Amino acid sequence: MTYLAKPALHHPTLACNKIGFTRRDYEGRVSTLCAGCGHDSISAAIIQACWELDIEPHRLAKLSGIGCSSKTPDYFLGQSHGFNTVHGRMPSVLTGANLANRGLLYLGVSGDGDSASIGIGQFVHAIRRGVNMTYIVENNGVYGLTKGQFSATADQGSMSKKGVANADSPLDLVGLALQLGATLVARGFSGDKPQLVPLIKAAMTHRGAAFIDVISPCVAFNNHAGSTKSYEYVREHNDAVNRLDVIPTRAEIVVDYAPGEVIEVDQHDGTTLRLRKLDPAYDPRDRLAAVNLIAQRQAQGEVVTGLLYIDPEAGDLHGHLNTIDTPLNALDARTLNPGAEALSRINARLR
Amino acid sequence: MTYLAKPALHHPTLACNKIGFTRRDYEGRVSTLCAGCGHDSISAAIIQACWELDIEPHRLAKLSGIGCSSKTPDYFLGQSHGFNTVHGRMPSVLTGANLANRGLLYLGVSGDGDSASIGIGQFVHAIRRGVNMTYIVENNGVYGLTKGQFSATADQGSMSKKGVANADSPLDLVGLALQLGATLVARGFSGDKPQLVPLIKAAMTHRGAAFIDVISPCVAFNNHAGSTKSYEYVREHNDAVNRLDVIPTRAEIVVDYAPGEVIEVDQHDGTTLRLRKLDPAYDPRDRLAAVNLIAQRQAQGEVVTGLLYIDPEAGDLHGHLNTIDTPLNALDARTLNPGAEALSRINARLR
Amino acid sequence: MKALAAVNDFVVKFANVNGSGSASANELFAKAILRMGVPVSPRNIFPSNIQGLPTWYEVRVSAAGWLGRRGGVDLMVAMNPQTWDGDVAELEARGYLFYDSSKPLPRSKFRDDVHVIGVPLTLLCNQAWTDPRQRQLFKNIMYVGALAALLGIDTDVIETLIGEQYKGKEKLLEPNFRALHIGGEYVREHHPEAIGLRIERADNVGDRIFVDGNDAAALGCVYGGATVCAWYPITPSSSLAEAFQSYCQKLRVDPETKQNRYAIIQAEDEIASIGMVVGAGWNGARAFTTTSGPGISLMNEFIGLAYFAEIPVTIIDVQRGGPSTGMPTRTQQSDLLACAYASHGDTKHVLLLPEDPHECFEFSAKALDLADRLQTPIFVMTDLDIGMNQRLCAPFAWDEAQAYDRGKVMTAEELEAGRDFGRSKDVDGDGIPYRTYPGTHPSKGAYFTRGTSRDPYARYSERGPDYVYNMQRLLKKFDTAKMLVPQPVIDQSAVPSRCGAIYFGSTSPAMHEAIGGLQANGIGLDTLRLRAFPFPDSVRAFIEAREQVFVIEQNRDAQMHSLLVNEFGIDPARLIKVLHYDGTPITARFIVDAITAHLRAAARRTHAA
Amino acid sequence: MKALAAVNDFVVKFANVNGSGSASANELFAKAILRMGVPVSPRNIFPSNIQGLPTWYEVRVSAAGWLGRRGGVDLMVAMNPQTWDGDVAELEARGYLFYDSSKPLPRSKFRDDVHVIGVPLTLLCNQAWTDPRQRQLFKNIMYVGALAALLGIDTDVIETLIGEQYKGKEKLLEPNFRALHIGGEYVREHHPEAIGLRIERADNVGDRIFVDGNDAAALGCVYGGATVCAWYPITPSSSLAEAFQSYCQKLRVDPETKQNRYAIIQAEDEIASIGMVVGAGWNGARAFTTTSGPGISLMNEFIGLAYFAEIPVTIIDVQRGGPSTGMPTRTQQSDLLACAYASHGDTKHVLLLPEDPHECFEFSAKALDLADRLQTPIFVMTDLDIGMNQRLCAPFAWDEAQAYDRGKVMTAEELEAGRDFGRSKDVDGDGIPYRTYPGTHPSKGAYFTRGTSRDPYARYSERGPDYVYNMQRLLKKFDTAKMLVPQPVIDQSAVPSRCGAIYFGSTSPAMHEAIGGLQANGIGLDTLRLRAFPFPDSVRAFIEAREQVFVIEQNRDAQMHSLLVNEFGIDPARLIKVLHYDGTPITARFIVDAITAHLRAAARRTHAA
Ligand SMILES: Cc1ncc(C[n+]2csc(CCOP(=O)(O)OP(=O)(O)O)c2C)c(N)n1
Ligand SMILES: Cc1ncc(C[n+]2csc(CCOP(=O)(O)OP(=O)(O)O)c2C)c(N)n1
Ligand code: SF4
Ligand code: SF4
Ligand SMILES: [Mg+2]
Ligand SMILES: [Mg+2]
Repeated sequence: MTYLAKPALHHPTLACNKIGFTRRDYEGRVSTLCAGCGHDSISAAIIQACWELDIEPHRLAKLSGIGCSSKTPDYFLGQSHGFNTVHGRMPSVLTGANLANRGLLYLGVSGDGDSASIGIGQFVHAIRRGVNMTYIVENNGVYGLTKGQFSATADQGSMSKKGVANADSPLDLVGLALQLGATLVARGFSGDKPQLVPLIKAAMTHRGAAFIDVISPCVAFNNHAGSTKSYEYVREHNDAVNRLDVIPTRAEIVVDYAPGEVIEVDQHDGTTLRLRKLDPAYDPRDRLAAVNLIAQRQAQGEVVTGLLYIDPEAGDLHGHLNTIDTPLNALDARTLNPGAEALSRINARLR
Repeated sequence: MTYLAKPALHHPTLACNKIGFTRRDYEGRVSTLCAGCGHDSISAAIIQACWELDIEPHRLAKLSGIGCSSKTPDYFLGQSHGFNTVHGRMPSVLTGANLANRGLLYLGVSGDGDSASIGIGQFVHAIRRGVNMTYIVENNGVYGLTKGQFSATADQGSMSKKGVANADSPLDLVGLALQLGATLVARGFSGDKPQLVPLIKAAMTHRGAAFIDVISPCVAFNNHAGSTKSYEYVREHNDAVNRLDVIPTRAEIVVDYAPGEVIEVDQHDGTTLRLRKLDPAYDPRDRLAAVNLIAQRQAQGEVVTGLLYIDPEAGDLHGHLNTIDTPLNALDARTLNPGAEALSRINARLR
Repeated sequence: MKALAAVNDFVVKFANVNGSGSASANELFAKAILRMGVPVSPRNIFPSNIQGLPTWYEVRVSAAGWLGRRGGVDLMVAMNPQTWDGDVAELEARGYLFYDSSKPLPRSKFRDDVHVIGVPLTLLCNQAWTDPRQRQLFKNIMYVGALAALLGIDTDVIETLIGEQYKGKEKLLEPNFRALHIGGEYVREHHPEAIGLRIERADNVGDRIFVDGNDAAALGCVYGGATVCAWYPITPSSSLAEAFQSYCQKLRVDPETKQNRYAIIQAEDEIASIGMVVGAGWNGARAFTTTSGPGISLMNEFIGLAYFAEIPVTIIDVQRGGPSTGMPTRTQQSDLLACAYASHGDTKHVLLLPEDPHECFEFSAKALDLADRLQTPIFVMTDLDIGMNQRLCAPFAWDEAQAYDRGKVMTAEELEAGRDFGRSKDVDGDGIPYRTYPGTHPSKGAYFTRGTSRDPYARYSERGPDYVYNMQRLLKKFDTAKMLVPQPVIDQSAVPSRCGAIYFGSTSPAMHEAIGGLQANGIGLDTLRLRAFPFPDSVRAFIEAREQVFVIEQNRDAQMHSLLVNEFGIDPARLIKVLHYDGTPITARFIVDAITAHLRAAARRTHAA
Repeated sequence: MKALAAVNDFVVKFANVNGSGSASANELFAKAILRMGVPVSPRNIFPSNIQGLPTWYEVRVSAAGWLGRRGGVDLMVAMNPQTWDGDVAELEARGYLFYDSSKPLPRSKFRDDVHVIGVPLTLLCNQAWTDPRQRQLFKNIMYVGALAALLGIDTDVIETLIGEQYKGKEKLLEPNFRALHIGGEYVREHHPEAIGLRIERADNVGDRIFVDGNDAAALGCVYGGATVCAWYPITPSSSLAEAFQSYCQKLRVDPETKQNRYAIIQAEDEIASIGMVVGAGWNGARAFTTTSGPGISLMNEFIGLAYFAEIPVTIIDVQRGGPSTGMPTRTQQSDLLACAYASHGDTKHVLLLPEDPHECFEFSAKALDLADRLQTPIFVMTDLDIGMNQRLCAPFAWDEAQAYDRGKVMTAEELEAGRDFGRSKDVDGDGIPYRTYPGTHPSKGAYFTRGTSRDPYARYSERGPDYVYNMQRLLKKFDTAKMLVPQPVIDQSAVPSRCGAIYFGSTSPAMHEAIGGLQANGIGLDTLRLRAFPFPDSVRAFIEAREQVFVIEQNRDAQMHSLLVNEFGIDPARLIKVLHYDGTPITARFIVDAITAHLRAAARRTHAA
């Protein structure tokens, strides 16, 4: 694109980045998610990361599947083209889009149901192909948009609001991504913006398949037995009328802890989550070490957050396919069409 | 079933197992696979294992997807019901069948294309649900039935007969199965019956999701540059007429090596495969250890074979769901139907 | 200006915010009227969202018992500032606008031709409670109390309902009662003049029950003997699977062992759910799945396998607005073609078409029988309007005498007796072959099931004649289905008529009401309600006996019209399309206008000629 | 007994074993006849297997140029003991049986009414070669040599072909020549008496080319400017994607950088392949996928998204026998309904119907234009008969003047100039909206693509009127398509006629030949060849101008018949179904018999009356 970005005149107090955009220029429509939803915090982190990276909004394409998480691309980067595809199949659409124009940045946003349940097949193959993308899963362990059923990342034995226990062993997308050859793998928490923004920036500047699993509590469907007192009342009411009648608006869960530390996070559903932030000394270039660390910590009931693995020399799908530098969607008939003469030679060979 | 198995009168020289069946009673139709196909050796191993385990053939149900490998259930256990389902979706059909009647043994046979490419999603979820089954993938790294395209388990950089290099990183089903919570995980080689038969027996007697990855060379689609001299000639002919015109019949690749040993296997495509048989001292009850061993050996270019992991105390899906011991398909209207009186009580509550 | 006046016959619409607790309060309002013996039919109009977006609840009160949507609003309960303008605009002239008058609104926000009733709900709540959540929550009950006072609904009826609702949660009773009374008293004090809309005790409800179709279908599956359910969440079908789960927990647990006589799997997607149902059906269990449009699309390949390999499968499609993700929270009848001819190659499938929750119960149970009898997929085509709205309908009934029909299953005894078994063979001339369950007999009756062509003994075959034999047999089987499925319901017009109308499913209440409206316009119509596909010959007879037949459906492309023409080879000219597909339930008004307009235009043409 | 005698007009069938090297030898035989100026049309009849099962190759020689299957066999080359009996039985009386006489066969194995020609191929090979593989391999060329001698095919023509074949592999030349001559000499020596079937030089081939439809379609995609191909292997479509790959390697590599001007992905399944094509189409590249029935079923959800979100997509469906896995190596036209109305909800899709490889090339390129112009999925409906058999057809042509039609794409300049952009808005009255490619302009023209309902400016909307506007616009767009798609080809009967026939796709050669046969029976037929759906009005006119119109298709359920009735509202009584669906290509004989029988029966009825 030969265009110079022409930011509108902004309120003087709004800081501009190198290309003259303020954070506002990276915002989208008003969110329709529940007040306090972790997903909105992630959208904010994406906006912050893009602003800090001086990304031209229109040079980024945002794709998603279906779900509350997958709705979020409508709520950030209003100047970017977005595609809300079908449930669980965003990876293939993103792959195709990427093939068509290697010149844009590709951001895939998905949910745990969208990626770990229906979408696990496409997740696996998009990653092993090394598609150059930032793939974010906003992981809340439930199906938000369809009202709180389990997703494949829900812990075994956990109770749904319908009082049904989850029998299946949970999928750890981070572990999978490492095994599938993702060249950047990280885990964040929606309420930890200071950690999340750098992770997103690292992913967006990485060439290859970058995956970030972001734990993102759902406020609506985690309000059952064990909830903090103030919601007890509402819960009883909902039980009585046996539907999700009242959804209390809540503050998002925010955490603040230092690298190397472990923090206990009380979740909306009363359970506590033990997050361990990677030690600054951790070397993220050893895939097997990352796998082991995660496994060992998991045994301790801890969830490791931070940049778990990165291969700075990673290649991507276009490299594998040796595609031309010009975006394929920009090639014209002259370059694409072998012409009539070549055709008559082909005809000759077929006689 | 109240029936006593009544084996037909057999040639006296044919050995009978405890329930009076000879190996013949475990055979199926004549195979239509290529002479020398590894898959036929696996069928033979299955027959041997069932015979040794004194399994009543009709108490086992065999299910498969689509592919050369998935055709094999027609070639063994002719007295068992079989279901050749659709491509890549055998796991869900097997899961449903298992739910309907927990009283039978379930054997799922699939290929690497069927399970690792189109079927990876169902593979993942069937395993994490702990379906009580023996799941065998006959792994040849190609799509046999559709004439030699890559499957998701093909090594990166390997060349297809069309001279196209494989760009994607390969899926290691064994590594995945371990991570997904399979409670028995093993790898075998089609040409190593002494090792394969016990592995199949272990899987069939295991309660829970048992997975065996069996390397099974394809003779038809691995005959290109680098092939042993005797096929060179045929290869050049096929190249010239630019189709798979002649498929030489070959002897299957058989290996014989001791536990703890490494053996180099020359494959039809001229590449060599380095198999390492697990050391007798190896303790298969540590999941993480298994993961690491595989990874380390892989770094050495070795493929580990043997019983990699087993959880003897494993539970299964029926346990998780707390289903009744009687097979669901055997419950009658009296037990299933709450009756008219209960219905009028329900009506009353709805007024 | 004279205000609207009506007794037991008007429309109240509640405009609320999603997740604010209004749903239960609104239902309480509707139920209270029912308990007074007056029929109501409520409808939710909700967004694809969890919290914060606008949602509406429309209650039609009709002593005459019309349960279809009427259109128009007589009393608007405007609780949502976001949608105020639209809500006010929607009111009929001389109607009533009920709102929270806590903070004053500019004159411009109102209409001169409607009656305004303000109640300072927020203020009243803030006086009564301190906890912000309780303030929010009881506002809803409070407006119910106010409306009850305005319309003359007995408070004790409401109190009884609240009592039933919070049984075991007594500490919730008191505040609810309090809110109820605060609302009522405020109205009695500040709006003493009775309004023109009244509820008066009547006896027009009878023994009918008040339930939504998903709940009913779930119960039908329990009674029909389904033991395996595999599903994947999707609006508007999720509540069906969840209702099946809770009914099973109540009705299907072994009293001694406390073990479950059912297995429910929330699969990873719709391909897996149908796959599990196919596996269970193949293995002799009664199994079903439930989904909506997108799920049907994903199930296509397996549906073709079940058709060709002849596996019993029950699929309950709670239809929503298509295509693609479409309008997930709106209603349509637009999956008919997608289901009737689902999957590649030559296929035809059986569809059942319930009109209300009562038939959702009946047809779901019936589907399980038909699936076993016909060994093929059976679709129950319900929709969001029936499935997710409580509807007054005849009570559920079950004839204990009737046993399950497991279809043609060859037993070990028969096999032992040497009876010939050809899995794909037509032995009875009805196109239906015998099958065996896996594990039946040690040496007889085993066969290999496949989606490829085969001979009558289920051996793989690529021979043309084997293939044709099998495909012809499947056609014959489909023909056999005609007499096994629920037969159509025909109604002769009171006034003589040369025209007919064909309708089905959730169009029923609107159609019944339309008959009267048409008669008022001097139009008599004989009607036929389709209850299944393939169509019995009586449908052809009905059409052929009439000059013109209107086919009324809720989709753009006249899909049922296509099925009728295609299956009967009838001249399409004789079948006139009446199509409603904006996602809202069809109304009697729409039907009356469409048919009247068509006939008048035709009349004009003939006069001109 | 007098043996069959014919010059340049007979059928030879080769019965071989899969994977034995016969395929290339048989093709050599067919090509040699072509090079002598005599038209041939060969057809493979192969199993779903890789090695060892029976496979046949049927070569029809026809100076008249009939390229359809004739039926019946005049000369059987029986090289497969497994199928000997059936092969011998299939021979026409007085026909010729050619076999390997190395080991004697009992008298009973033969027929008295056919001529037997034995050649001890195995013995001759064993004498000439020692390596078992060479013995096996050259047996094939040897029988070609023998047949050439018998039928009078010039050996030098064959040698030239072998020369072209093994260019660069000279060491293969000599043994092939040797085998050729051994076979020929043996025949000249032991079967000196010429047989009744002869090939004589002629000039009936002209400039036509000999190619299979998959190869042609692949080349069409190259010329049409496809840059992204995502596919999943499935018979009979795999060779199309593989041909695209090899054409791209030859024609689409940047001469300097050696980088590729294309991207081909073998996806993990058909859902992913269509997903990638949707993504690429959305992002402004020309993309296609190719598959067969089962793949179409799996693509259903994405097809609905592409229809509703208006994404250019090209899908080449090489049809095979359905339903389910069906008959993977047999031909059918049975995915018409599955594609025309693919996906849940109200949808309609454009189908192109090529008759031969020439049109496979043309329509594949055309499809890419139409997809961009109409912003919707375009299906190219070919089949196994066209796709996997080499067929004589007009040479490929490309008009260099014609540029690609990229459809309505708003440029950065237009946006900059402030032109109004509403992604879902009909500005030109043709129902087709404008789109922008991602990344076009920093502050204008970005929009959010979704499968849900929206307003003309692509904002999410659940409003009925917005939904209806959009759905009506899509109908208008579909109407616009009528004039953009390839128009039907109409042929007036030489003899006056009141009847017509409608046909399409691979039925063409059989239909052309049938015209003559029908005239011989005194029946004249006007014909219309459909080349696309939606149907232009000329199709309706053709039908309405005739008393009866036969609709000839290769499926069980008369799917094209349904489309005609459904789209035109024509009385089905006037459209008579002629259906062939056993998986073999339809023949002129079948068509002649079916139509003659119908008309004679009708005549009898009228006489009776
Ligand atoms: C094919 C299909 N099946 C089911 C659905 C219904 N559906 C919409 S969102 C969703 C789950 C979303 O869960 P997740 O991805 O975790 O997103 P969240 O709402 O939790 O952020 C489902 C099942 C659908 N839209 N399409
Ligand atoms: C939906 C669908 N897509 C594609 C195919 C074509 N197909 C048949 S078998 C096969 C691959 C089989 O590969 P694998 O599972 O590795 O089995 P193998 O033949 O190698 O033993 C494919 C793609 C199909 N049958 N169904
Ligand atoms: S339901 Fe849960 S995930 Fe969805 S918006 Fe609300 S809080 Fe977020
Ligand atoms: S093609 Fe390969 S996998 Fe298939 S039967 Fe032949 S050898 Fe086995
Ligand atoms: Mg989620
Ligand atoms: Mg394979």
